Amino acid sequence: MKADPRGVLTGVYYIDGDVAAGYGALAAGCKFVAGYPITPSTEAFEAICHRGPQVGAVFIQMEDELGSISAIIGATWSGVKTMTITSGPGYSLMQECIGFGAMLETPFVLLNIQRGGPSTGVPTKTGQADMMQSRWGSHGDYELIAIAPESPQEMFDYTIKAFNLAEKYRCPIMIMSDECVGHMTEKVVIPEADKIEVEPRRLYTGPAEDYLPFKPEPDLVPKMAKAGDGLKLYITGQTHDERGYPVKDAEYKSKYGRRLVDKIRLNKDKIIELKEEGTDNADVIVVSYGISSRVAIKGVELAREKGIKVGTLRLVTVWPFPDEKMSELAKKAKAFVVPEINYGQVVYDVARCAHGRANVVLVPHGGAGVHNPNDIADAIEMAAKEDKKIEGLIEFKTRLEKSVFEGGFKLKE
Amino acid sequence: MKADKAGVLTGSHVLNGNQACAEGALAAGCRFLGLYPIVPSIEVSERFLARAPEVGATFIQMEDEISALAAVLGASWTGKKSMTVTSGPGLSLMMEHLGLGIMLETPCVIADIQSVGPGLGLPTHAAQGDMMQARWGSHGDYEIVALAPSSPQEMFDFTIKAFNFSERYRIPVAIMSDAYVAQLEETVVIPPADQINIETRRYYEGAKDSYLPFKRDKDFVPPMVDIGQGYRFHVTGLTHDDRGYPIMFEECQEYNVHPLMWKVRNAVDKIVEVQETNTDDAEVVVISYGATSRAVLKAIKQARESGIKAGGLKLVTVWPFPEKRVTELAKKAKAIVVPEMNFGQIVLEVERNGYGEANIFFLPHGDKGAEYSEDILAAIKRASQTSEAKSGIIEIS
Amino acid sequence: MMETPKTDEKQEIHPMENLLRMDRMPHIWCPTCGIGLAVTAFTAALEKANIDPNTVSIVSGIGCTGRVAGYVKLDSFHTTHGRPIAFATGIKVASPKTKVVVFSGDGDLMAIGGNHFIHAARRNIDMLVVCVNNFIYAMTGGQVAPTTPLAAYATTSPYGCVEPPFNIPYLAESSGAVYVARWTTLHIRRLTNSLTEALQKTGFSVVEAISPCGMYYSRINRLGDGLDMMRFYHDNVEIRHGEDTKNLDIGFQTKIICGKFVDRERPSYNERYNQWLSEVKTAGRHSKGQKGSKK
Amino acid sequence: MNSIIDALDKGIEMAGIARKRISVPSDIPFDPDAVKTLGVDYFQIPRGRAIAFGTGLKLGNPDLKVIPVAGDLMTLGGNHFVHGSRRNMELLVICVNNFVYKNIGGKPAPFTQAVFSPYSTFEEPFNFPHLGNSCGAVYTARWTALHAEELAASIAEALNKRGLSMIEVLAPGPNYYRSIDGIESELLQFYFNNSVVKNNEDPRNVAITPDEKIAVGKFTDKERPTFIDSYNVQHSKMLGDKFTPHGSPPKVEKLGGKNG
Repeated sequence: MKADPRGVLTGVYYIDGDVAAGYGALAAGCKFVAGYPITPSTEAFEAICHRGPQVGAVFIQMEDELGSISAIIGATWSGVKTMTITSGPGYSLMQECIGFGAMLETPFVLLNIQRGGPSTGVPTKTGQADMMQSRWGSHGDYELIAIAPESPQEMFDYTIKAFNLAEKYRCPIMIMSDECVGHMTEKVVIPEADKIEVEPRRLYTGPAEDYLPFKPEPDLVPKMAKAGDGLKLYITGQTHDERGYPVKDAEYKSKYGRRLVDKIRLNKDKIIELKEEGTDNADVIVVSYGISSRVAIKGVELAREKGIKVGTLRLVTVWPFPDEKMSELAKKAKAFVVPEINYGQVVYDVARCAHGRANVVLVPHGGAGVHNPNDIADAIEMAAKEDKKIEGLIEFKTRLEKSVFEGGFKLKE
Repeated sequence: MKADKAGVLTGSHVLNGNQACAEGALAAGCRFLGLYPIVPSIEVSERFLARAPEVGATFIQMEDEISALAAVLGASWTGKKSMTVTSGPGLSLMMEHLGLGIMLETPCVIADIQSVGPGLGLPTHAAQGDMMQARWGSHGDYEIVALAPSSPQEMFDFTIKAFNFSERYRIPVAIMSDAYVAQLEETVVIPPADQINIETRRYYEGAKDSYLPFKRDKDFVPPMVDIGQGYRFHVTGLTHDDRGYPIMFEECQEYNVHPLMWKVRNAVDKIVEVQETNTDDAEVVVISYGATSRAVLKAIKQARESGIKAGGLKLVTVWPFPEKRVTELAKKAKAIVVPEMNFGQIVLEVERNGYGEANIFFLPHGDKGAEYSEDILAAIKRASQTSEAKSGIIEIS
Repeated sequence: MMETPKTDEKQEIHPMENLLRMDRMPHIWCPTCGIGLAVTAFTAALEKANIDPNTVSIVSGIGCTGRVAGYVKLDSFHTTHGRPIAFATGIKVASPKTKVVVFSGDGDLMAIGGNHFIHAARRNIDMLVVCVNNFIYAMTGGQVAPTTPLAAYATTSPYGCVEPPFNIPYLAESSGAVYVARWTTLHIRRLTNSLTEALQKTGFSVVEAISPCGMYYSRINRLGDGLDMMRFYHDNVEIRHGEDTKNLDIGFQTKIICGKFVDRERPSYNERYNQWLSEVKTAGRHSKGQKGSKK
Repeated sequence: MNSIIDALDKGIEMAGIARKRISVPSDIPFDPDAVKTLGVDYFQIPRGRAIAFGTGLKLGNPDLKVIPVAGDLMTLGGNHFVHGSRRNMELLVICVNNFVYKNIGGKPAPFTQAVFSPYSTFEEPFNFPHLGNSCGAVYTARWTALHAEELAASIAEALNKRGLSMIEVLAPGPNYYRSIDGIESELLQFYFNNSVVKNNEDPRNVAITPDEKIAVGKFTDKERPTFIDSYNVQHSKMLGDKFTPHGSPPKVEKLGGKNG
């Protein structure tokens, strides 16, 4: 299906990533946005407050993030496409309802503009430390999809993609962006509406009596319904059967709860999007995502100048994780270098899939800034020189760490 | 230091896991409980409340889990050891304040009685689906200590351990129990107070005007003070310097947050604890924790009887993960079996630390909850019979 | 009570130096902001009420006013968004002798923290809540707040606010607060007096301090700078002590009623708790819990 | 089927609203059969989020009539309640009050040894009608679960109000947040016997105190623009033709059968 031209602001713009995501949502047909102001994501919500009423989308600023996410799940069940926008602390508050959304197989998009953490941390500066949280943050077993854009243009494009994936797999989609991308102003091209593919909701159309809200189609995704159609929906966040009725026995957990994870795991190949360059004969492969992948470009260049064979693998979708691809690469390459703006998160999954065949080097960064490309280049060089197999993560000591802890560094008053 | 007699109910009692947890907390010197009732953790609060008047402990039932943990953090700064107790949905709500606890380096204990999730799940059925959440559920980087008891006795013992870790490293510590252990009634032996070792809070003892709330010692743990002593300190959830004043640039972020990792990562050898059964000559090692390790013991015994060299590794501390020991075992054994009451969480850590040295079999949540020793036995048999090396996790349906 | 700081005679000393963290000055607040005035009133009240500052804990949330804890030289906690009351509840219940003050903004206390506000009022936790109301989320750049008057502009209400604002005194009274007053930061002496009274009161006391926000609220709504707002307060504030709280709605640039509205007695949480404690101790109810019984 | 669901059934019938237009988000588990009989769409949502979830339902599809049934004494959801009232979101909130009061009308209640009383017994609960009224709810009422007729009539009346209506239903039970099936009938009967109808009483005076009988009845009935009204008016004013008002104007429906 093509996008509704009403929501598509065709043209060439010079806007920041937050605004681009807001425009992307409206282009994808999002009709309801509930948000709560939190730096650095507020611009995206503001863009929707400004444009939304002109294109038939409703917005509401709820009393807190718990309210925002509950409201968008409610609105999704009333039949519209929805999104909420937040950052670290708000994301933590939303965790209960993310699991709830996954349990109800509710399609919605959550835009998380990551900032420095933990706790209040550094609200105005960047971080990538919510990546594992997006995978594991809610209690119980569930799987969802997380996308990490690296530019304002991608913020626009991948927001649309996120809406499409949400509808396709009936699950919450996380756009795990960060402050750098969110506040980065670049050229964004918004195409004509008929060039934008939009996934319509998989609505049930059969007779009302026969509707089973959780009866899977062959791809394990059930058809969706909406309130007000006389289907007498019984939807519960408890473990439920195909009718949606709560079940009391543990056996149903394996019977019905299982599908929640399987519908993503078994459709993995269709979901995963990677950008790979020069990995075929590389000694060292730089695995990165989001803003770190842009910073890594320079680091890779520097390393290549030194004659090191470096390949890059960019995780556009971070979750589900490309296990098989990573294992395959581990057989070919000597080492993986993983720069991320945290003290080790996605790198654990890289190490897991390496199965001891390749060394794994983490280039950490605590947040509030991005990597120094020289650190990445040095890490690549170090990894290329190392011929032994080393167990455990190798944590690269960055220039920042050395200057803070070893260089007699004094914090300014 | 030894435990305060007032909280120790010395003797042998028949208690369920929840009640044992409350007794453990009181014995450890916990004097404040911030709670919000949620099945299946209610008996912890009930027991604590019933015993509070005679022990001299306080409690408050807050309006939700968010405020329950917030109150616990506040209470901890008054000098009282504090805890809260919850289950999955509540733990999800607590995630923001877990981060605050990390950032303010506030000792406290969170007991999570896991039930089936996600969403509302099956509130009365046991599961182990929050294991990764404890480690990764709050935004930003942090390290946590999480203990997984498998019996009421361990609920008692590990709760004391949890308080000791939290005081030692100034971090929130999670007790990751489950509905099965929580409801299980067994004999719990509570030793006399003078046989219980208690870690006291590490107080600052210098001059009042030179107190820096986040000045770290060699272990990266800053000494603490209580409120109302005239220190008039400031602490903030923002990235801060030694004085506790917010400074928001990248050097300070590094200065503030990296040591939060180090204080746990560097102490891994002191924190990590495992219990091993027949691992010396084992060809198949079963790695488990919490309620599942009960069924594992039974299965190992049966496997040995049928001639399979099976052994077990029980994780007392799930976080930090006993990486070295798992790698050693992977090198020795032919296969590792990981039964969990979820759809694959800790098995990922086992896979990471196995380095492809052994086949890894994963036995997910079954129909029988925690009592599935037969399935484990079958998995052990299959693992011992698979001779070719396979990469990745082999899931047993 | 308080030590006089030893200083060089030539050096000028801030009169509140022993209650402020001078090493953190200058503060982050914009010129013409009223939060500083509220802090001055609070520190003056603390001296006036004759309370030992060592026994006072101050808890703030997130936002411009949330930074107050960082500038006041008391045991001070800067916590998470919306949760200072919950954090302070923990302090008060665990350490009843501590005087607890929550100093935060309208967005923090009334929006995300609304639940803790009403519940703490219901429980009548003994604390003073100072709510600086500037009608907007200023720290994040001017978003609509639950106190933003109808039709006022904010960045997330670019076409005018569509939600009626909270009447904070009415909400506080209906949920059980024992002391409720409202002043603007122009009424610095009256505000100080109210804060002094509230500090001496046992129970949940709320003082709303309406403050100009020159950077966002006034700018977005073209109301001039802070001084213009002060003039507006001067011309449009009506002082009516004891006014029925339901008449205290604030519209966009309409009359603001200030004064002390509620001053009553209710048993505080700690009093009720202690009463319960003595009851169960005499009744021996606690022995019941020692059985390993299931429900 | 318990009395609250019964009253809902009757109330919807009396209000004459097509059942398919009604959605009931609740943190209290309803029996599937009861929902089938009611003929509405039902959502069991996380504790405390009924009103926030309902807000989304209503804004997503303004034609829906949303009845959040909030259990748990609105502890977790208190914030959504006060903000929903302030916004005047078009919802009918049924607040199930399962507090176990020690004394009513000067007499001790028969069931005070709650296994785990919702609030530790020394706490006081809210005066919900007053709280709702102070935040701007357009309709507040209180009944015990045994006031079947009155409760149903209140529901019917409130369903035709525009704005946030709140009906507090006293339904004490020892089962804290589990099910509204666990109503302790002896205690409920005691509440019923010790209640007195005080329609149009100032909500300020209807707090449940140990010494007085429980005031029940309708306390608030006023008109205020709803959130959607204000949203449409304000945006039409500012944007003119560029803005399409959200939702259709209210229409009166004919009395419908169970399945609309």
